[in-house]
Amino acid sequence: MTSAVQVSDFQLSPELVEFQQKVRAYTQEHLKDAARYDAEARFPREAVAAAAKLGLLCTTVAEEHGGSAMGNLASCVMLEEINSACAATGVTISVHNSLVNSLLGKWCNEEQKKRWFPKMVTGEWLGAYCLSEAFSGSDAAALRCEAKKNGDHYVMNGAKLWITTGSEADLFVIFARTGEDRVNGISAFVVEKTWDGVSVGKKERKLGLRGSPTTEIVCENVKVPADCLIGEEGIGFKIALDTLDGGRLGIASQSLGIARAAIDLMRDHLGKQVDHKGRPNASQPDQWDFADLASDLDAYRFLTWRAAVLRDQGVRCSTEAAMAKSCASRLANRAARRAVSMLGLAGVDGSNPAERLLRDARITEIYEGATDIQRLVIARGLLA
Amino acid sequence: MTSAVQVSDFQLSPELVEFQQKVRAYTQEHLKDAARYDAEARFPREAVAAAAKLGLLCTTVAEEHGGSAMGNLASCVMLEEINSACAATGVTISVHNSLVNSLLGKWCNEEQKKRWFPKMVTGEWLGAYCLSEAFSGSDAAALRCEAKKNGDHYVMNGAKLWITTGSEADLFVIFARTGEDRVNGISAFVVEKTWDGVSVGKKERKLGLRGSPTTEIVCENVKVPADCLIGEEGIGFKIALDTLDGGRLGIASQSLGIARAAIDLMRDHLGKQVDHKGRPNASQPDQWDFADLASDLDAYRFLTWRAAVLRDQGVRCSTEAAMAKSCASRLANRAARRAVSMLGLAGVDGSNPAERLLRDARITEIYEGATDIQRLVIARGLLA
Amino acid sequence: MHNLQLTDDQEMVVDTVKKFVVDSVAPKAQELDEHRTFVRDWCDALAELGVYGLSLAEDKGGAGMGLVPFVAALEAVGEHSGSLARLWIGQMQAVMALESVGGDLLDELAAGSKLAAFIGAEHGFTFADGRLTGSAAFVPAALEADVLIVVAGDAVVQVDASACTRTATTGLGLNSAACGRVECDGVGATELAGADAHKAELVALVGTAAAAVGAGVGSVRVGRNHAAERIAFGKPLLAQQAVQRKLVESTRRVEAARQLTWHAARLADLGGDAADAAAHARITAVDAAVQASDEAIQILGGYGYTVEYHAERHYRDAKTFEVLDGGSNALRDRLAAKAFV
Amino acid sequence: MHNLQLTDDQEMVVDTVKKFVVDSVAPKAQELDEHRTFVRDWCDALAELGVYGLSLAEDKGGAGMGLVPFVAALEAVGEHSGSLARLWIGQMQAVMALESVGGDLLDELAAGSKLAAFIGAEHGFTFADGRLTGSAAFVPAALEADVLIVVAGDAVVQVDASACTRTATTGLGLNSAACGRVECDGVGATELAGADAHKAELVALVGTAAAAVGAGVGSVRVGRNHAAERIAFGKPLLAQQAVQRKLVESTRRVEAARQLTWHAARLADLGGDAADAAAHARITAVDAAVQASDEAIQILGGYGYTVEYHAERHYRDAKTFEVLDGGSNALRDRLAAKAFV
Repeated sequence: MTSAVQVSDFQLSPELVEFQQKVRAYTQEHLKDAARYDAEARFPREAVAAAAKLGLLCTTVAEEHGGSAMGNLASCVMLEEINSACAATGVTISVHNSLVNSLLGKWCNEEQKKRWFPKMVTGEWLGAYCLSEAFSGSDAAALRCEAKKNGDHYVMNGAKLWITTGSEADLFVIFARTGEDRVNGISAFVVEKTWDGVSVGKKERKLGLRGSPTTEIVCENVKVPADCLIGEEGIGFKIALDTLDGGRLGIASQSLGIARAAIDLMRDHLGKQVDHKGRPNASQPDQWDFADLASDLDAYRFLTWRAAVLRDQGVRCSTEAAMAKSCASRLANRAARRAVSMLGLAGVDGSNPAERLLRDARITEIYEGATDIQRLVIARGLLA
Repeated sequence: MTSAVQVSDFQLSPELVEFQQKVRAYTQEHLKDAARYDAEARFPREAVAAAAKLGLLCTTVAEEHGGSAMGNLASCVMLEEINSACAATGVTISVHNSLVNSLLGKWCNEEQKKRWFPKMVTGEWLGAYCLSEAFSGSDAAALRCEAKKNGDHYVMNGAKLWITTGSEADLFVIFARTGEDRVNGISAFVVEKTWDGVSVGKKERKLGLRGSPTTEIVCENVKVPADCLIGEEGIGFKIALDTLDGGRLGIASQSLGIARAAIDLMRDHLGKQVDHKGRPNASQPDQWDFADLASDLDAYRFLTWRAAVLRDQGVRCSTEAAMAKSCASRLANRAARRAVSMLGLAGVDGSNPAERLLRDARITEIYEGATDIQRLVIARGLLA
Repeated sequence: MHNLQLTDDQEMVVDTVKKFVVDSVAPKAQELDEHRTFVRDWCDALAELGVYGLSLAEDKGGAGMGLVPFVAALEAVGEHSGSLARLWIGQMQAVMALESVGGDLLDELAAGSKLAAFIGAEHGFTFADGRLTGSAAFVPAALEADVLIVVAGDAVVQVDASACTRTATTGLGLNSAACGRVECDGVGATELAGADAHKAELVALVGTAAAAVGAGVGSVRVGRNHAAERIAFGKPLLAQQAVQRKLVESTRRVEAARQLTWHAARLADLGGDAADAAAHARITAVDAAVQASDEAIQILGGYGYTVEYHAERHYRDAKTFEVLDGGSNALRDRLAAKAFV
Repeated sequence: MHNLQLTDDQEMVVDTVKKFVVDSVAPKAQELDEHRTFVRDWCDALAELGVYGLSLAEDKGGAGMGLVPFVAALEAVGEHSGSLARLWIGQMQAVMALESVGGDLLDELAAGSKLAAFIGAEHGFTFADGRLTGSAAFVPAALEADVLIVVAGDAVVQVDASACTRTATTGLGLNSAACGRVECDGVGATELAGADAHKAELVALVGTAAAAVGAGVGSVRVGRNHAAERIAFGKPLLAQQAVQRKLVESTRRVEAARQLTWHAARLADLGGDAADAAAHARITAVDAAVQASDEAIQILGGYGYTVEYHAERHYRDAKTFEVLDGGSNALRDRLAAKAFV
């Protein structure tokens, strides 16, 4: 899955700039209702469908399977754009591409790919990634959901929690225990929504990202055909972690998008304050904070692109992806908080996106590996 | 002065990697006495001479004038290496290359270049950049030093303050007032150390960077030949600001070098703390801080390289250079402070470089444009 | 040893409020906030406890206890409901502004038979010829108040709430405090000659500080309790140094804010100029509350992001406190103007 | 109104110390620091003012005034000389550790006729069979002290300073405090049965907090004075909002640290457990001092980087305070261990 497009001297290639503009046009046309998705906790189905039409749900899929094979860097560029307008749409697309499609492409056999990709690349089906459980979040290997081999199938029992797109997805990648070993007893399966025993459990009511349904996915004696096992038994945790490197790039890009939106709000706010000669005369502390945040936005975008390029080149990028996610997600929160402060009452009264950005940003430090887990990955990587 | 070498996909070109290794070898051989330069406030003359021999004093000079024409990016790579070992040597070389040689190369006529470059590229002469005065620091255009035209020469009177390499330099670029207009009344001149009326004034006693002499340079009725005017009358301030963009890249790189040295100290400290199985078991908060700082080091290095590449391409990079300097210099201070905290008493008792790094780092937020000035430049650039 | 500064009488009042909060407010605060339900019952309960007149001079019918027990009790309220804390602050602003005026309105406000919304000078209302004009975004209690007390230039005026246009806003926080937009286009209003707008402002500063300290305390408690129960990597989350450090630092910041808050209240009660001290307390406490609630969310992870564990509510409320009454940055500017201009 | 908590007697002591500091310490502190000159005269002057026995019980020959006037006076010292503040802290640690022991040594220390260096438990000295073994990097007063008071496990021992190997270190800060490395390889020492190492530690915590508050105050003063005089862009630097904001924020943080410090001292004087409060004060104050001095350097620009304007000295001293006595991060870990383990 090598990207056809590159970063050279910190500039995107012309192909990527063109792609970026295409995505920007999409966001302007289709993501106007972000505030409403949030207020009504309504899944942005039409927006996701429109994205699918434009081929935005298949960026991490090879061309032979119907994908655009644009790769991780292109996905990052795309996700920053989308998330700057609507984080609920952004995470839906990020999970579909970075966690599900890229996993299927990398770890499934040809037959499996042919079975699922036709629906996944078109967005006819949406994907969800089911790793966390009630008692295993950061400590993912503590998962308890089990899949017992029984002839030509497995019997799966367990409940997965915090599943993004849970109630809207058609294809679930579910990590389940096939053996006792904490790490090597975990395997990955594809489970389809329509199968007997698969149900959507509790839907979370959340601080933000309310347009993206986060639900429990419950498996009760689900008969999972053996040919839905991904790769082989026991490599599930390895698959999960490898996939998360890519997922983290998606969340880093989401964070950049949210940060950018917050910084844009500040820019508008500061830009309006001029003296009688039209020169900026906004509060210096406000301007300085804006300058610091805008600098970090550029810096952490480079961190994100660097990791994406490595992943596109097939180089392991756990440390680099963790750096990108950790830095970008903290920036998103800092920027959104600062935007609210700077806008004052207009920052909290819902008359502009500031307060939504603050609520949406908060999840980026939590999901797909909380900040402290990113720091652990980085420290281990650098101290090794 | 287009760089022959590039950054592609966040990796230095093979040429630059080779150059980096050459510089690293130089630092290991010639900069072992950094602590002594500091303790004795002694100019690292031998170290600078050795750098000159390796061609490190002419990276911003065109080949036709005896330079290596490696450009700003290469200079940044070099300066990070040198400063990670000795900031006093680092700033000497940075000023010589980024402020003086690059200015001469860009703004002098051929005759002038032929006059000064032979001594400047070999390091036979060292250069100093004389902009600040007692009453004009951040507000550089308030300078009062004056140069009065008198036939075929100017008569220069005034005192310049905070001049890096002041007592050791042979060639001074001096900004002086040739007219009353605050900005357009400033011109740039080359003044040689040996001329009548040029003297070295007070030498500052400083918190750090003690191996680099910071002095006053006093001009009393100095007869400056008219052919030592750089460019034309009245463009001095424009030259000063343009040059500072490059200088700021040098200080950004110095900051990266100091930050890296501090982070390396932490890495050593944390790496030593292992459990009985050899796994890291250092304090989590220490490890997390280390991870955050190391991530920022990568991020702000990219900011610095990005600006350097732009400058090498002849694109104006004031905003980008200010981002690089502001972010990197704050990081250097944060990292050095954190290293001292982490090392505890060993961080303050002089038994390792931590306390020197803390003292050296502090200047990076002050000279060549204090942090608030960088923020002003960034905010203006982004709000324009 | 905590309440070094409270007399026995004061401590009794504070304990009574605490008991009410723990028994009645704590179990319902999150749910009512989620549904944006105004908490009139709680306002009435505070009235019954007689606390609206807590700091009011005895000769005006109050308890004359000063601000110290006010901040002590308010902290307990803020620990569980920022909305109720803010409603009490608004009522107290009205009461203390009117202390020097007296009269029936003061009696009604102190008794809690009328609910007030207070609109400060930062909204820039104007009053002329008996008419009040101006608008204010996001005024706590606005939608449910009986009377608005408005600072308009040098005047403090009262206006019948129903005479003003009031619009609900779907804001970030304080969802149970009936916050809304208020517009007055030449509405008839009555000047309250001699009313003390500065006193009202001081009440807002120390009150917000105390409420924010409470939010910080509540956040630390939520984070700590979760971390003690949650097992990860084979041991309670609370055994992780990084988690401990978050809680230690949050506690320390909240404690610094509390000491500043008590200092400001004591200073005011002794008749000193407590304006700077109160501003320091307010800025520090709100920042501490934002940080503590942010860290609590982080400790709770996915649970912290849901509306079931209080952390996200404290986070939203703390950020909302930050921008009310002109906001922390305007306070910083004012401290600067006072000291340096 | 500032010293709400001082009695007249206490205030007189504090004022006397302040006068001495302003008259004698302030003019010379920077120069002596630059030359790493030990300030014996100042130590003697403090002795003459009788302040080493300030907090010592009256029946032990002290003034029995508790820790509150100690922190008030120490703040004044710290504002001008971190080195002298640290020397006083060390002496006071020795005095208060020995309060429960009594005897000639206590009298001499309280009178200041002997100078002590105090080596805390964090250095891990061991004492057995009358012999003391261990080493400590960077002990204030080490090079000039007459006697070392050393915590060695459960014991507190005294040892003749001249019997130990003492080496000068060229450290980051506290250059006038004769800091040095101490090594004892089975040196003969005398146990001070009944000595209170915890009391000494509390003195170090609140004392360091107070000294750091002083460093913060001094830094703000230096920055403010420079900004008021310095003209840039046609007006005083102090007219720049960004400069004002730095000073406002430094002041606020220092004020928070001061309130924590006073709270801890009051609590201890009232017989409460002040360990956590003192730790909060110490961590907060040192951080505030580092930030305030860092900002002062920044406001002074090039001048701030020279050794002539005090800002850089406060910065070095504040960072040095941070790592002494085990350091702020170890304190954070201890607070965590106490609360969560």
